[in-house]
Amino acid sequence: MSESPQQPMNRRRFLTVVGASGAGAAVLSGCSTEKVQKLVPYLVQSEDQIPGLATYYASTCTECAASCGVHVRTREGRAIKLEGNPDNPISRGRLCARGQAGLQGLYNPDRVRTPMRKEGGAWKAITWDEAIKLLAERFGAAGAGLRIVAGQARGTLTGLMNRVAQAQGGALVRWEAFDRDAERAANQRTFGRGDLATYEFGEARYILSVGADFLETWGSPLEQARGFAQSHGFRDGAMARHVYVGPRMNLTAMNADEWLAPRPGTEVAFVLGVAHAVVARRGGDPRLQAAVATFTPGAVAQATGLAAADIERVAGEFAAAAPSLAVAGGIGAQYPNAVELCAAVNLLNLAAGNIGTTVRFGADPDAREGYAAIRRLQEEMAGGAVTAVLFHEANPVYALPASARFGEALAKVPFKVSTALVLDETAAQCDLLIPNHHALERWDDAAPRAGTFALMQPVMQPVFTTMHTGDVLLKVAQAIGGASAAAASAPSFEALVRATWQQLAAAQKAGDFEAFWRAALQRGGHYAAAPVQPVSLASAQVDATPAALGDGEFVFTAYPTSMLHDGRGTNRPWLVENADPVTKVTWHHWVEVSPATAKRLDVREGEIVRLASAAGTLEGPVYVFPGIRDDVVAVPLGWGHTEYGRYAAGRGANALDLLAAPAGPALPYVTTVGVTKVRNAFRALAKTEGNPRQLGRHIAEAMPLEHAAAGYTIKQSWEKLGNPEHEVNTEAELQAIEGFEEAFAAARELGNYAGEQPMWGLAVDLAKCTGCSACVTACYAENNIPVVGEEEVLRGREMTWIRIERYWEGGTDGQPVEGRVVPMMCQHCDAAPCEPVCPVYAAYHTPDGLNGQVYNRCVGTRYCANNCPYKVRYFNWKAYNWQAFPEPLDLQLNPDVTVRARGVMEKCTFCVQRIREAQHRAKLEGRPLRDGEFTVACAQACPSDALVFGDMHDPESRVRSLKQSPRGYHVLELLNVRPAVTYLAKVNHRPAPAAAAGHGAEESH
Amino acid sequence: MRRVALGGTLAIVAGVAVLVAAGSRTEAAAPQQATAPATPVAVPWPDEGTLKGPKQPIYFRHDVHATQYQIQCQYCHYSVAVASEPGIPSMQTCMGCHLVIGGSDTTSKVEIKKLRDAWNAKQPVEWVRVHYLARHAHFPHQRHVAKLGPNACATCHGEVQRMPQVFQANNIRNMGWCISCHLEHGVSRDCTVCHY
Amino acid sequence: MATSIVDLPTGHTPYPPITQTHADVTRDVVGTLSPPGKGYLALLAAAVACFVIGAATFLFMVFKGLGYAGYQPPIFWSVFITTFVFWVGIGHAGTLISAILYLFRSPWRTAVYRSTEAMTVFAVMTAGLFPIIHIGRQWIFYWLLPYPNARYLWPNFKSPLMWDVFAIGTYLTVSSCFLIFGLVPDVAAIRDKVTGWRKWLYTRLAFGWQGTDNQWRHYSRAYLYLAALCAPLVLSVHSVVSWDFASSLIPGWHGTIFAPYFVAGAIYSGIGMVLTLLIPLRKALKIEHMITEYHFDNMAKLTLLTGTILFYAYGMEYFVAWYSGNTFEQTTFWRRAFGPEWWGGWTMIVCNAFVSQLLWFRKIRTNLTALFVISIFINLGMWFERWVIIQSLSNDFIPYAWDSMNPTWVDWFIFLGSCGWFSMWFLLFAKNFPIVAIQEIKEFIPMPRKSGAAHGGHH
Amino acid sequence: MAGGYVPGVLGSFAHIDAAIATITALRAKGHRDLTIYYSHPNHELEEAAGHGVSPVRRVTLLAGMTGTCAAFGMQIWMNRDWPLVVGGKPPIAVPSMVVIGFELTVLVAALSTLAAVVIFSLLFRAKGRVVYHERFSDDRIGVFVPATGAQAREYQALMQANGAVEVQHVEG
Repeated sequence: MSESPQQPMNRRRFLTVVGASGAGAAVLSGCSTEKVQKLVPYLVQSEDQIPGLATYYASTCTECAASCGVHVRTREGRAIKLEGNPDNPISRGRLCARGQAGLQGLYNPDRVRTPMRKEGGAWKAITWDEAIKLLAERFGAAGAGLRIVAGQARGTLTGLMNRVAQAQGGALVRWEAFDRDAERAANQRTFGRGDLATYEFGEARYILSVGADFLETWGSPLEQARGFAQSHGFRDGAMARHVYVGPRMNLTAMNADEWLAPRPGTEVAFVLGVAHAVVARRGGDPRLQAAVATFTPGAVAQATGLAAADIERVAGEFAAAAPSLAVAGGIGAQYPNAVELCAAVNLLNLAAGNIGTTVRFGADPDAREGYAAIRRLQEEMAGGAVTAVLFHEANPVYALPASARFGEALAKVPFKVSTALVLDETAAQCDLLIPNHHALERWDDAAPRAGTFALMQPVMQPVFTTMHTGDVLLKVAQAIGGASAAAASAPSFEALVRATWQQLAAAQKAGDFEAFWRAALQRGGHYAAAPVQPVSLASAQVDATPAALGDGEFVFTAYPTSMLHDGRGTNRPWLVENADPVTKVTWHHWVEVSPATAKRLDVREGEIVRLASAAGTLEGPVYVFPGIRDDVVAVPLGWGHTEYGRYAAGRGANALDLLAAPAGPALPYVTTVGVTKVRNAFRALAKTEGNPRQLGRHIAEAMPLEHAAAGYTIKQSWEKLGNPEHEVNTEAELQAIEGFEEAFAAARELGNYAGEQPMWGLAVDLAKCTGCSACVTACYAENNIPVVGEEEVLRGREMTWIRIERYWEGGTDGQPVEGRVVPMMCQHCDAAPCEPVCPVYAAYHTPDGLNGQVYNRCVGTRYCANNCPYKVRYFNWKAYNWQAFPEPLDLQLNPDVTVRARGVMEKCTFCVQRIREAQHRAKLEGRPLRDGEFTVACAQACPSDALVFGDMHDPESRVRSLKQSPRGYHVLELLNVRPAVTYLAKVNHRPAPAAAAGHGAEESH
Repeated sequence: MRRVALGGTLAIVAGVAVLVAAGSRTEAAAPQQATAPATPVAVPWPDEGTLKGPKQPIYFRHDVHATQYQIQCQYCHYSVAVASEPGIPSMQTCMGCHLVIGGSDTTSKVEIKKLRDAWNAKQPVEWVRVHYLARHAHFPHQRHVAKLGPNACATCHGEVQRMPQVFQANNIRNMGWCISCHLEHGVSRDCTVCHY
Repeated sequence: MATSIVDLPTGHTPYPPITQTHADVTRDVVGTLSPPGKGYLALLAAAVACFVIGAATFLFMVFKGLGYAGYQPPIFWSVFITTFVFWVGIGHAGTLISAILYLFRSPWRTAVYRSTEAMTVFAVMTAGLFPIIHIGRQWIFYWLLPYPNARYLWPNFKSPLMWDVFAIGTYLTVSSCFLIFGLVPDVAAIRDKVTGWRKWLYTRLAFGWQGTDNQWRHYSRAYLYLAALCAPLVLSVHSVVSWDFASSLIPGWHGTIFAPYFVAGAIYSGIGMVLTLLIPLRKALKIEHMITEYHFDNMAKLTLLTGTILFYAYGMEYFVAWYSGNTFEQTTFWRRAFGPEWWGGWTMIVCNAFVSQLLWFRKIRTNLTALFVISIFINLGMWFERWVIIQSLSNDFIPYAWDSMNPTWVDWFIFLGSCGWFSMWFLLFAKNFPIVAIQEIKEFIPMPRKSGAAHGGHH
Repeated sequence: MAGGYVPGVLGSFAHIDAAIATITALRAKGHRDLTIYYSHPNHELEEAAGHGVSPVRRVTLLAGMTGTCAAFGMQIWMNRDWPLVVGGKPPIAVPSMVVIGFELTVLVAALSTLAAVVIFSLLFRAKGRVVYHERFSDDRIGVFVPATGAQAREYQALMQANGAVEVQHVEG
């Protein structure tokens, strides 16, 4: 890329805008000698920016269609962290991993820095005036051939695009990868309305998910995770039951109490079987009864290959539970007959009386077609009917299967424009790039659902010389003149947004608009209740014949991961290195096969297999995975970018290549393939996991619901399950434990340790934790943790201060396989083994109970890390601090946290910088710290509120009460290192498989 | 013979004594006060680089502003009492006065003109930073001002109001400097109070 | 002037006849200092070359980061610490032979102790480099010393690594003093034989030694006390090193057996290295008549003893792991024998426990070729012992974090460099200083008497 | 023989009994200021020279004790100076001090012993420069007795009588 005449925002110019000494953050680290520093003052002091203090702006996340409300933490005019907006009904103050990583979209080093024009295959930077002039000509000339392809954008901008397109006689095509087309079609059929329902997971007592990965990408994951934690997290003696039905165990299935894997494509029959039981119990609409009449357990067992007993049990339980909830429509199980499946689930919900209670209509004003529309566009382009096309937040060239031939069709369009922030596959084929502002740099709004109006405001100066697409369109329309000018006339897009909100204010009967507007800015939008609309059965028609998948040996499913979504996350290092919650693989795609299949194909992990379908072939390293049917292979989506920046381009292969793109309402993500082993080909998987089994070491504990309800402790429960007694202490040990108390008390009387001190602690409720890894990304963002790259991860050098350990239980000799997760971070032990071994006191115990790590004192003997039983200390083997933050990513660095230099040890600090900040505030206000006044980054992010941080000396604190729960335990308690982190055991509906105590070596590997 | 043995031992004892005594606070530098001229006019004018401290793009005189015109530190360093960063005045703040004040004599006129030109060119002045700590040391100004009072600046910065050109009066980058003061006031010297 | 067999104090194995006069001894030993041949120079050049390679690699690592060595968390220590312990171990035989055997009045030490002591000092010099090489910020290694500083900070004396600093430091200082001290009278003897620049050099190095009654009087006392001080050092140093591991709680490290086990191992490896060096050396320097089969036989016996102790220790480790019922210990030892890195464990057991048992046979003990081969196995085995111990890190408490060791060229080049560094010093010493203790050999040769009656005044 | 030497008689002996006979004879004449050269430790000669036990041992003992105290003193003082809790242990934990205590004991003792040898060897040698012969470090025993004039001639005779290989009369 050549420099633009308007010289982009380089660091220097950035500083002149934001000013203040703190800017540039703590990039200079450890004990590096510092050059002459400059103090660059503000030209004009902005009253809401005080150097050294964080300013929060309310905005809206644009990383997926859920549109969660966020708070943007800014320092000296730089956005440094995204956090959930407590006022927002969707996020409720939490934020998922993808949302957190939005910052790396803002500061992505590969962003298109100026408008650019392709001349002779090479990109040339141009000025905005030139760009707008060019657009005006070509769009003006395009007439009816103008198409605007908009992704998730909804709200004022969509309206504007629509008007601009139609003014020319053209059309707006709205398409979003993973759009829930099948559900829309099914709702259209069953209830006669093509909008989506919202689901109240929080209220359901029984959740049946048929392929819907509601904790990962389907629907509004954050909100659903919160609801799931409410109902499924153990609370006063009860918890909902969750059954997942699908060919492979994804994160959602891993959190289910039961995972059923019927023959792929026969889920419809299964759902109707359940419905049959419900109808048998409750009766219902005759059409309904007729539709499910033939689906007796026996018949369903026949069709699905599941045990009739299981079906009967599940059906019975589902029918008994009220309210219950059935959901379908996840990408991973989107068969050619997806619509039938969703329709069947509609019937089931109807039969169970969930419509209106856990399934609510009327929240989604936004009925539309997605896949069908983009397919039509493809045909039009191929037919030469399209003369100019603009892509906005859409990357169909990548996100549609190659077999859809979208790229070839696109090549036929004479004038192609993209507003992409990063040069993606579609943009690469365009003639003109008009980079949009990032969501944090622009005015925008969205209406994720009826009653919820989300607002976006610029929280900082644009990092590069980009321009708001809305403004571009307005300027272009004016330049075109005529109908366009009339259709899109506003001084600026901001004015347009205000106009929209004026109407909204009027509609909401808000008196003073300015007040309404200010409130909206402060709260990140306007949140009103949406009335639930009653729906009635339009047609009970469902076709239960199994999906025709093809004649390949294996069923193949391409599924989205919670990190990369449809691949838009692949240029965010935080997401690429944040291990997949289920497989724990980073930086590359993989091919999941079951252990049995692996044996049959004679492949081991990392060996390359070739998958061949009717549509294409794909190679990839094998990942042997207990959570998948023997006749199924699966590959994650999001890899195999050919463009899209340094982190994404050329990484792995795109699973979509194996898929066909048939006509129909929705794109099926399942087909069949043949699998062959590629001889002598190997690629080590950069897993963050060593051994997948916990070898009976009581790391991730679980107890049956009955025991939890009865208030048993872990040890009692363990013995009740007929296991040998838990660790027992000898007299000597008990004395030693007492002795420790005294010694510790004595120790606390010297120097800084005297007097009353807080005692910081953390409680982790494994009954709530889903393993989604939002906390990991939050920690990366808060603590300037470097991303180390695939080679280093292969050497086990990832720096995740908090990591989610995933252990498999069962899966052998007929036991169902269970995935347990346990977030592992520094336990801040009172008797920390890491401390006494440090020769220079770099690791020591602070008066307020932290396990302090003083980077600048550390000489790097690494003894502390050796001696840490939890292995939560991370060493800067190389100068990661220089490698991991290419400009302008370094602008994201948190100025309150030292960026660690090469050769020093680092680890979770319990966000000591937050503790100190809060203490400063409290001290200035002359008051004691209040519980919950602040919290640590991981706890703050956790969608299911599984982590709770606080002062254990404060009798009122939440963490203290949690620590007293009978489910509470310390990992590796037998070492008596006195961790400050207490885990609350997971609660299972079935008795936990007895973990093999004692000698576990043969299990290892 | 005994005498000799004794002598040898004494020598060794002395050696050990040195080792232990060495620990005593040899480097606890007492705050040396800024040796700046008493009156603003006594300095070369303009600065020919004879003054201590780095030469600034504009010869801004703290002594004139703070002593002659009695402007409080916090008028310009506005966030020192509320935030960890003291803050430096925006160009607007400077112009607030210098729109009208054009300077008394030729040299001051020259310097103030520099400021006005910068303001008109919308180009902020890039001051050379005099006081800064290593990135791994966090110094919350607000806490120190709250404890030592609004005129505490001199404790570390020296008598800036008497400096024609600011220089580092004390070796604030020496940890011993912080510690000795923390010991004096009996406040915590726990490592993670400053290092995180 | 010929003299007959020395009569030794009763209870000692008969010392082989020395048919030499004092003059012969001096002549022979000074003879070893003759100008070096091509072979020697070639060896020296090779050693220096290795050292340079190692040094260059180290510099590369200092500037680019430890990451280029094969560290693979949770294995935060790797080849460097392995090699550190390896060299420290080797640095034990010397002081054992020169000090402890001196106190035990064991006659066979006299011929070999000088060379072993030199080896000791150089081995410890080599070992001392590794703690500095292996830390993350080598340029501030001195923070481990308790020196008054601007931060008012002191090191943490509770850390085994601090104990190490003091133990290694003391050991290096004292053993080099011991070596130099023992050298003084010999250097004086050489001074009185040579001419030219060497005369000038040795005159300085002899510190004005004349062998007067007064000098001898203090000297022999002091030598006795130094020996007495060194004796516990030999046992303490490697105990302290072993506590670097034993005082942690890593399964496979956290064992009370470690100190004795390490000391035995250290002496075992030390003697091993002595054999490796002396067998060729005595030929090269033509002193076969001074260092005879008799000496090797005795050293071999010492090897056998310590090797057998190791055998026991290995067995005991496994037994304790099994008997304790501690699942962590059990897993570690199970994997040590049958895990992915089984070969390391078995190399150690075969080379140390089994090979040493061959020395029960006198035929093998007195067959220098066999001894030499065995000594090579010993060196290999003892390096692997440390490797295996470090490897306990690869599978400790949290299975999720497990990984395996995987060294890179950086590790190997620096190891090579350490060998070069060590050989360089030893070669230089062998050609410039008496590799055999003149004065102590002479002690075994009775002064001639007018009466002619051989009336040895020894002990 | 250049001047500046202590005047006296230097006898060089090849036979130990001869040397001892001479030494005994001279000591019988009340000479405590003999200088005896020999190339390696020899008990007979040491006895003949009739010295007491070397005072080095006292130095070693005292120095060792000093080392111990220094080690513990240093650790206790430094731990108090900036108390930091590690692993829940009290800042001043005596067991952890033993190792360093031991090491410093040995270190200080050893170094002082060496120093003592140097000092004493200088302190108790005969005043002035005593003539020396290179073969004393090889296979000869030397006996030097300060004497002048008639006495010197007498001792010369004595040594020859006792079978000195070579006798040298050193004039002042």
